[in-house]
Amino acid sequence: MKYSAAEMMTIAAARKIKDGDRVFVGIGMPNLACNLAMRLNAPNIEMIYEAGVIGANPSRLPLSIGDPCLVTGATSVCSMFDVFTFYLQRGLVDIGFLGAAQVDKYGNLNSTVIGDYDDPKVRLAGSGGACDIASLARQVFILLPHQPRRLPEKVDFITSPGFIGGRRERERLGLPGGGPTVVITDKGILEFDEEGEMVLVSIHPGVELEDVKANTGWDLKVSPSLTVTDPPTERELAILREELDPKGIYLKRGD
Amino acid sequence: MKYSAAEMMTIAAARKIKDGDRVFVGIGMPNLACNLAMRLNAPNIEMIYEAGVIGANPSRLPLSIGDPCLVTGATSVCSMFDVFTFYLQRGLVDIGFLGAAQVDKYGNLNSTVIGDYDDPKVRLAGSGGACDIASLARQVFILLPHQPRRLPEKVDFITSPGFIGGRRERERLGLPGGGPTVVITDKGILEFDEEGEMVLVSIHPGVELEDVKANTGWDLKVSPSLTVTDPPTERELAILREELDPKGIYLKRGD
Amino acid sequence: MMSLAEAVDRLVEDGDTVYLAGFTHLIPFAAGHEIIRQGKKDLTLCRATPDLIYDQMIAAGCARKVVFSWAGNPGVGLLRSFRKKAEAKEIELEEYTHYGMVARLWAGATNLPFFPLRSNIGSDLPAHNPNIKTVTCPYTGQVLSTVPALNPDVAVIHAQRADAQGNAHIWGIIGEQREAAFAARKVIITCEEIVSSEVIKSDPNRTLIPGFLVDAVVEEPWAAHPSYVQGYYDRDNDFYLEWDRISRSEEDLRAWLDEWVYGVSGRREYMARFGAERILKLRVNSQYSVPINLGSYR
Amino acid sequence: MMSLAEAVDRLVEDGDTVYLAGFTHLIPFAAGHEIIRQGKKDLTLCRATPDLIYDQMIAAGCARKVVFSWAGNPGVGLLRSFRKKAEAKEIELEEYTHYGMVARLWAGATNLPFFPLRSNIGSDLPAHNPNIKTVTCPYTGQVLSTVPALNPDVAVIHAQRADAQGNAHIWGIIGEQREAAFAARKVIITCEEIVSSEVIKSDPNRTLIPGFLVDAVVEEPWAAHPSYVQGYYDRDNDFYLEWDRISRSEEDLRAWLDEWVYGVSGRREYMARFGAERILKLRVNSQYSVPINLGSYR
Repeated sequence: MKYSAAEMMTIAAARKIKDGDRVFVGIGMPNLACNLAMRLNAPNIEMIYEAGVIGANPSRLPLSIGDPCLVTGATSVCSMFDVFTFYLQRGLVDIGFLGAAQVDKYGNLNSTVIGDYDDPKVRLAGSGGACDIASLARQVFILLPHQPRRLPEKVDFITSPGFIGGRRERERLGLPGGGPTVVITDKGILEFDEEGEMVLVSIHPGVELEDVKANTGWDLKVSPSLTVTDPPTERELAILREELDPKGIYLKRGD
Repeated sequence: MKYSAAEMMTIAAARKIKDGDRVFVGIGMPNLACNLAMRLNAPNIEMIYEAGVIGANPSRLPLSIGDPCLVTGATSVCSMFDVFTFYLQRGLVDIGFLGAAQVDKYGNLNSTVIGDYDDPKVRLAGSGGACDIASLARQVFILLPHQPRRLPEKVDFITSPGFIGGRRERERLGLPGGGPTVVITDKGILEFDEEGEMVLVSIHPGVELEDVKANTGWDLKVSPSLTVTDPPTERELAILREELDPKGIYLKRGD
Repeated sequence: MMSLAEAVDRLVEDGDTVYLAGFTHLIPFAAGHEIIRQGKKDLTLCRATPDLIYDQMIAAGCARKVVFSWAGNPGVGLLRSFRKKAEAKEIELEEYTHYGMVARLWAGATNLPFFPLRSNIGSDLPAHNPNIKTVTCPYTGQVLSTVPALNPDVAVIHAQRADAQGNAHIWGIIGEQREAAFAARKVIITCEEIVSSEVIKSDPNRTLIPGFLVDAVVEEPWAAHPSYVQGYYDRDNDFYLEWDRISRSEEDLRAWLDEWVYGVSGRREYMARFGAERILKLRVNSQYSVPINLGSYR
Repeated sequence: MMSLAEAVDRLVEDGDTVYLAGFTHLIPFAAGHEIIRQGKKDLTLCRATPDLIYDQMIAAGCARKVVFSWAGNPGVGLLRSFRKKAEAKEIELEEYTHYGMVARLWAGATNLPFFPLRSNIGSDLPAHNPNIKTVTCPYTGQVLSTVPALNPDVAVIHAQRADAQGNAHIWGIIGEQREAAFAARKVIITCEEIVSSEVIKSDPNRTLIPGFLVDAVVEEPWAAHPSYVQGYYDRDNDFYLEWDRISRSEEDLRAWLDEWVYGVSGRREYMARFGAERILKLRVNSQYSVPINLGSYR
């Protein structure tokens, strides 16, 4: 069965979610990954949205992070201030999903500017809740396409801290959250070693190691126990395509 | 028409409330004074209770500060934390009513202990919201019986700051609220001079100046323009007795 | 879902710091009585307003320390057991203002180590409580008072309605219930009625406590008597007055505890003894909110 | 109660710091358009999420500065006018995280000069924003980041229902509306419907903004389009996509402003031009909350 790189990413992310996890969700791929996990490996996860929605139960695919379908039938809705203080800062979020324009080898994320902050080549949207999630969620899952310009050795601007200059630096700063635990790209899965540096631990089926390395902006570490990601199962793809994104709004199909 | 000292106090307090004032209310006399003012000189006051009730419209005489009759039909109800932050600290309370076991000549209030804090003769209830009201309300109205032990030169313990050691000391500490503006006793009405010291400005009908001075714990200043308090009008007494406290729960009758 | 006896047995340990929440409204008396019945001791009892429930727990010997801001019998006078043991130094006291107490819980609930507030300064309280400190504003240079975060071991909250997962709707005076639940390590919810999740989800803005914080959910009607539950029953003001008389003498107090706490197995028996007449006296007529439309989005 | 044109004329001045509140939900587009129509300028536009409304106001030349945390077209991409003027340095930017922005408003709403938070540290944001500072916890010695209070000159809030005094019920995503109203010196409420005070008072826990804070109350149905109002109408996602196309060219953008902002007298005409078909497309079916019983206490 054919599948797209986006489908592989979504499915790989879903598999990393444990039952009972409280997940701070964005729209698009993270939302699909959570919904997929709920139908398979993690029926009891709790989805929290930065708009202040706890335990969303959307009747349709939400098109924005504040979609009204997230509210109707949700367990609880609070203010933005409350979601950042009572939930995120309180340590109640197990997993925060983040994407970014750039991620560097220590898992630092840039969604602010390409180029110099005061004279940018591209002015991006800025942190939003990303820096807060990166600082406060127990784990951060990063999703992004695997391209050299998206994965530079050093980001142009640290919007959201990963391990900054290494795991010890994050510890020294006393950030409550544990930092990034996994990066899922269209080419593979990366984790962080004891220094806080990204290590390739799994390659998606059909991808060459050289291709991954060539598309990373630094000399990428590779795990001695590198594996190949299990391809999507029929069940995973069926749920994704038939139940979660039947119109293919978020995910291109592989067939 | 005869009236009691408690009725005189309540009516004198009601007259001091201006239309449109937002009043932080306790039960008993302050509640009666506000309700009386609403029916006479200040129809548009807003009653705020430390329980988090804004714009209460009680259908019966509330017997506690958190009486359910304060909620049904109120304009807004919020948490205690919110009433102290969004309302009181925000500066939205024009008048806070306070009583105390002791009040001294600078308007400092004690509701914590009689005697030494660590070895008290009498352990009282403590601050509750009193210190917060004294610190944050724009004006504080103090109601208490006129007795030497209630009005010592120096309170045993400052639970709630008036002018501390004088008006300049309060200013130096940067307390946002303006401090006490009036003390209403069963003998007269007292205000604060430019030093922040209590001055007798009005004597209730039938009370002798010597009696007031003898019942004050220090050499009480008397205003050169000392007046006699207007006695309760028939209308004031009628509303108080017939509408607000028909069972005489809070106020003894003068007849 | 479990019985209150089981919840208290499992979740409250000797020496714990506990917070029975509720400002005048929804005071979890049933849980307090169960704690007395199970003989829990050396507790640090935290509440802005100790109220009768802590006076009873103090009288019964549960408390080592009381952390509070106003220790009175609301609308009546002082708390006699509290006062007697405090004056005899048989319980330790730690004292704040109301704002200070709820700010401590709020900081605990939101994982801030402290909360800055514009009160306390000028009062003698900070001189007698080393936990009240100051911080300088990095923008204005102003000195603000601070209180430290409070994180109880156990919070008990009584709610009007909750689902079986503990998602709780609370209305009327909402006091410091939400802060207590978020600040505590363990949470017991008692409620007037367990309802279906659909009722809770029909009005998510009303859900002040999410079920995933909750360790035990107990359906316990009349659990707040002699305090009240908005829309369910009235405050038993007579008992607040009666307590002032009962707690005057050690003998009457023991007799009361024997009859109404030790002498019953739980709230059901307590209410049965309480009798139909007084139950009927506290009933309230209905007055419903105008519903909101959440909309069905497809 | 007055017209929106009158409210904006009276309460918004050139050079003001304004906060049009609402996270995705209840965005006060009608008020933003009225501000454009009246040619207000040199405004400091504050919003966590500038969204299309600030992109339109920036395009129309109202803004001198933008204070924000996420300047995107939600679910679509970037904001082209914002980005163009930011890159050309024609508007000044002051940037926070979402938590930082709402914490600034919260501090402003509660008269705290600053708010301490456990974010920002480790980010490059503080190095580029001197308003982000630090404070040391007096209990733990930990260094926390701080943001300063934000007190806008004017806040505009769109609510589902309010009474004539401005007491406002808001439900669904409540964003930062309440904080904005309490933080601002002047408050404009627009609402889908003015209701009797009895409706508001039937559910006081729902009243997030008390009328005494409010300087103008305006009944303005559909004032939030193309954003949505929970229970009243859906989000016009098509327009969010369309804006991405319109704002690509200066010509299309001018033509759009001419037709939909300058070319109408107010929201009623805007909706008339918008047409019945699209209005019907955004309608939602009803789904009501289960009412609560407040009780009648006598």
